[in-house]
Amino acid sequence: MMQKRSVTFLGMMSFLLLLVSGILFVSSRSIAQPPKEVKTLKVGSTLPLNLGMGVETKKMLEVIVPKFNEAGGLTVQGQRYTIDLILYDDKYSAEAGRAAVERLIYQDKVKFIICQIGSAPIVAGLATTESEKVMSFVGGASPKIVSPKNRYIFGTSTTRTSIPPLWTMAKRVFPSAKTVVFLSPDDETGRARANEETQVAEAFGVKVLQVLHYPRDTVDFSSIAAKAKSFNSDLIDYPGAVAGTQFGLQLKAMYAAGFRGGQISAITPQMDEITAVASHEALEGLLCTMQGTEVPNPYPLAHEVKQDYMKKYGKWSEASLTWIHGWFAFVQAIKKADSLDPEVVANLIATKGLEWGIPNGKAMLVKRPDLGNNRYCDTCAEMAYSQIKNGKLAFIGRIPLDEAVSACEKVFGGKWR
Amino acid sequence: MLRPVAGDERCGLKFVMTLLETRSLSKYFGGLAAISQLDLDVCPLEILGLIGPNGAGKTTLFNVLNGFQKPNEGRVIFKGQDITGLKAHKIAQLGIGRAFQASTLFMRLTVFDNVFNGFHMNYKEGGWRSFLHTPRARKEERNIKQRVMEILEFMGLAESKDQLAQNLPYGHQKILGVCIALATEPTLLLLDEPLNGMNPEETSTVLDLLNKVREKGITILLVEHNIDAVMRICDRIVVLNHGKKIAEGLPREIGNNKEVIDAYLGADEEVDGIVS
Amino acid sequence: MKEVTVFILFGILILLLPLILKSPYQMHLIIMLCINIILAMSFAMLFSTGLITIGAAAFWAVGAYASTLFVMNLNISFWLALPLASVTTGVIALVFGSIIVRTPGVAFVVQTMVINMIVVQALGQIDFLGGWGGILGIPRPNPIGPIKFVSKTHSYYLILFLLLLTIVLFYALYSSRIGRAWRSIRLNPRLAQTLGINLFRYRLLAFIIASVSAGWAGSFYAHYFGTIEPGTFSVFKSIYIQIYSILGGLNFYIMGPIVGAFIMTLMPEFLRVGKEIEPILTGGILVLLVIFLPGGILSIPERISFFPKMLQDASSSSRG
Amino acid sequence: MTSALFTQLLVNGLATGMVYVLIASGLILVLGVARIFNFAHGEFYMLGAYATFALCQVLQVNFFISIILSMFVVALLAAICYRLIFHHIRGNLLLCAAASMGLSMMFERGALVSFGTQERGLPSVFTGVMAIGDAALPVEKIAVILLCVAIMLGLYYLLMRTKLGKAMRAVKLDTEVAALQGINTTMVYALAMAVGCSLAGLAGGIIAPLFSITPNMGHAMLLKCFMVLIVGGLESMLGGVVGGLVIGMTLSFGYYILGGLSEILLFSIIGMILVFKPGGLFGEVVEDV
Repeated sequence: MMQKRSVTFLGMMSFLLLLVSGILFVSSRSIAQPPKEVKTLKVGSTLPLNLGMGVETKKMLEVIVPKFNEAGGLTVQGQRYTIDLILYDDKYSAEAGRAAVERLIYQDKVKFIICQIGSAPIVAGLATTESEKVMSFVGGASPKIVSPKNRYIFGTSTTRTSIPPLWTMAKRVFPSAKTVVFLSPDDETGRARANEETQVAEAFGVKVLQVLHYPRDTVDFSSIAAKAKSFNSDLIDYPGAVAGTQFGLQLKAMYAAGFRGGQISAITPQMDEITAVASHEALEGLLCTMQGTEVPNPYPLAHEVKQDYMKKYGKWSEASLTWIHGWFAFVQAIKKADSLDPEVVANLIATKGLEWGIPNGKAMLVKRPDLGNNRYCDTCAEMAYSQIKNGKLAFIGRIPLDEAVSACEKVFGGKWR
Repeated sequence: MLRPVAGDERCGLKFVMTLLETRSLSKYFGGLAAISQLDLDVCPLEILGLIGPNGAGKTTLFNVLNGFQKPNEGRVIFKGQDITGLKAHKIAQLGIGRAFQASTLFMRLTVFDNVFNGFHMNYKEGGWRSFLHTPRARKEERNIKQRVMEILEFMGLAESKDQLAQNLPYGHQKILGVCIALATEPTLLLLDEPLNGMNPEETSTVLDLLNKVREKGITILLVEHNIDAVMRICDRIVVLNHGKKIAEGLPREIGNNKEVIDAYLGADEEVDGIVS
Repeated sequence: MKEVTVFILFGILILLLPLILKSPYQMHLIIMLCINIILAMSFAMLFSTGLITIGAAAFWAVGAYASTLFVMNLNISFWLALPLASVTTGVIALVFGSIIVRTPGVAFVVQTMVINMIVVQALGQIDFLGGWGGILGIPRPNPIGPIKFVSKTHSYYLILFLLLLTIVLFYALYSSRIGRAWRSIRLNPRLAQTLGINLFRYRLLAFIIASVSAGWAGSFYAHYFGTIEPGTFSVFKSIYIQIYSILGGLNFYIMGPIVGAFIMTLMPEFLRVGKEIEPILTGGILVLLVIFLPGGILSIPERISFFPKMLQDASSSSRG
Repeated sequence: MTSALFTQLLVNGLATGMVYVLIASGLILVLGVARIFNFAHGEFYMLGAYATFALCQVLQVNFFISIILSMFVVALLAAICYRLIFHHIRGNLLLCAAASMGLSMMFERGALVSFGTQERGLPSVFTGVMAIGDAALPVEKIAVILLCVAIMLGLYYLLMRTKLGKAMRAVKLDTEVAALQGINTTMVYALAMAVGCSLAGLAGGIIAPLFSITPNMGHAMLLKCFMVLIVGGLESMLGGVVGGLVIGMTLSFGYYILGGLSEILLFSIIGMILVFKPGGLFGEVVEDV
């Protein structure tokens, strides 16, 4: 009994201590104020910090934003602003994402949100950002992001438009391919991507024999691979796959099942991760996109972000590039509109479009008439492609921005520019 | 249903209506017979003692009678109705109450609440009315609280009504168990070793109480190791050994029965232990 | 009479909360808190019969989806959809409940958990129910006169009403003979049976009522949040719901969930400054609370009275 | 379906199933003996995989030695967790569940923060393919099956033949009686926790060269294990074995025959078991009597 009581006492003390330190932690944040002559512009972001991609994106943003501020920040109508990036964890979930967005909008009074990743938190926050007229430049694959009802949200990732350029390249690399089997995760992204890729593949004259969905958390792909192999298609495509070891496991299983045909994927595999789980033979010949930092003669921006990232963290991670387009789009949009009023900025870029530079090259906002949306709301970008040769990505060519948009227009229909 | 009762002086009749009867009742545990082919009759308003050495199957018999366990063979008939294999709550609703051997109480409730919970079946108003707290339901609740106090006073626990059951002395816990069983207003009360661990003084108090309970019109089937007490209070005694009935009769007949004495002597005289 | 004064003051505070909290973000947290309280109370109701469920979120989901489908496909008013969704939840709870309520203990825990998984799978797999992407653009509750339910304040009063309704309903149940029967079952199922209590019927009743209350919380959630997706209703939400109840104090069926949900909903927001180590802090505090306050937050008053005694007999007592 | 394909799917299902068996047996052991519903079990699996990775890749230890070492690491960690946390609330199922949930939150995020975001993998230890008839079976799968069977036999020996195993079974049957017989129940609880969690850690080590190593790999595995418990029941190791194999086979053949619908098949099997055998195939339905 005695022991237990003293334990209780100690426990309550440590709990109090934790509380107090928490309060101090919070208050210390508000004490640190920036100098006055330069104004601060608050920009918000929510990232899934429980996943590698969220943490990497956070690390990259924490490199780019201070650098941007040091270089003079943002000048709007003669007034200089430094960017204060407020970043919260959305745990890739709707509930935490919504709470984070509400906090950004009402507590921190941000007018711009950038670089969100997960569809669930984005869609959950959509109701608030739209009604509060907060501009969002977000990633995420869900077609709901570019639905015509929305006015302030812009999809700045290329996931929705990367398929037609990919298949343009695929027809060059595998000219004789006639049939394809899709392997995609059983979640919203996987299903949406698979539907889209079916449309694209048929448009390129390749027959889709089967779409196989697997649960999102699958690690054992042997049986699915055996099934996929049994169709004996010319190609295997992996719509909506997550770049990481899971993708490597799929390639490994396909190889083990005896599949030796062509393989394509719209994602940029992280070579250090997939080579950790799959042998070089299993990866050989995969056609995939490539980060702008890895191509021969990268653009200056790509070179710069890679150098800065390595200076701060030592080790380079390609994953940090995938989701940061929103930041560059945001900066360009403010510069173009020369205004901090979301209403003005949103109207301008939704009607006039926007072109900006990302590490991969050039990107632009496009309309989505196929989804009934005649605003400039979605993003097309220059793409670099590679094939895996001997465990390494070997650059095979670029699809320039113009060609990418044309390919999209051809497949999905309507005028995108 | 009329059954012949051997040499029952108290009833004064050769044939009486039985309240509860079992016919060739058997219960096996993995091939081992806890009760085998048991015929037992309980007459109305009697106190029937059930004795036997450890492992004789007394507790199993109670579990079968009260519906905790289903018998493998045989019938249990209560008030002329076949209750074999009915669920425990159904049997309780028909009027068989049980007070447990170990102190099975609502330990974290007060004495009052223990007995109050026991009144579950005796509400006339339905759960719906009780939920809405209608005037009638509240009146009934007050009425029942009064009856709780009556029982507590009757059994001599009124003073400790606000104590937690777990804080009661052992003897009082046993009596509280009987109180809860009485709250169900049973016709037949199964008592599992109510005198276990009591000193002579407490024993005689409880025996008086049991007589008073019987006077209220409740038949008692009593399992007890304290042979003296059983001899004193019971109208009739049934002796079990290895799940079989080896003797039945008036207390003094049983006291002289050689088979009974053998059974007890063979059982190491250990009578206070816990029966499985 | 001191308690009554405190109670009235507290009531006024709650009613005037929208005037005190200016930030809609704080109102959002309070609204989510109210939903979590109802869910935790539904857990506590099953616990009051001795059953431990890790499937509360499943019935929350059923309520949310049923209400959404009624409003969006049948074009009926929210005010009709709310009770209809609750009834639907009740029917589904009856079906599941009559299968699983018979097996209490750990088996019940695992079964409710699997039911939760089945419900989430069904919501994700069936396209009619929105699939994994969920449903977007769920309309707000239909306006009643000038009250439009667009602002957080209006939503707050609506969920407050539902919460108070739940509390009153649950309180009436706990203080009725039904509640006493539940308590008997929880404290001693063996003894309860000999008192003529039908364990199955009473547990099933608790299961249905708990699910129905989760159902109307779900209906409100869908129309307040505007979007629903299956991931929200996963097993891990159910585990959180269980934790709300445990933290508050399991022996307090109404106050326990309120206090526990209050802490577990607001603490992660409070610790948001911790960025990626926030779950480590939340998890650590949870573990510490469970170890040092096993009776829940509400057992602090009992515990505090220990301290003087502890200092007193620090030298004398040696009982381990 | 050709017989070669059938053999392939069978071996595949067996390999996956045996991994489930390992983890689920640990869960059952912890639940049965220490009375802890361990939501952090999946995290011990994850830690086992990371420990094996660290030993194998960073310290260049032989694979088999590193899985054994990482088993001990996980066992030690589990025992420490038991002594620091669960010991204070032993016997209370709900409090233990809540505490283990907190532990799971800490471990998962702690792994992400301290081990980095890069997902890991180990090179295959057995790369060959074994031909049995027409079927080409990857040697690594067969090795997994053999390893798991050997570990389960070891566990059987531990539980049935050793003093510790007898003590554990006694404690599982009746803690008080066991304590009266002079068994140090605290020790037994802690050891049960250590053994149970080290089984998860071992499984993590065994799958490391087959699959990938990520901080959140535990969640999905834990949910699968709950399904195993539903199928096999919570009572016995035998239930865990059968449940694990049933789930493994269902998924293996299900994916081939039904593709993406196999999850539905899995859940309908589980639903049927819920209706007709609510305690699981090898579990007793314990009613409150």
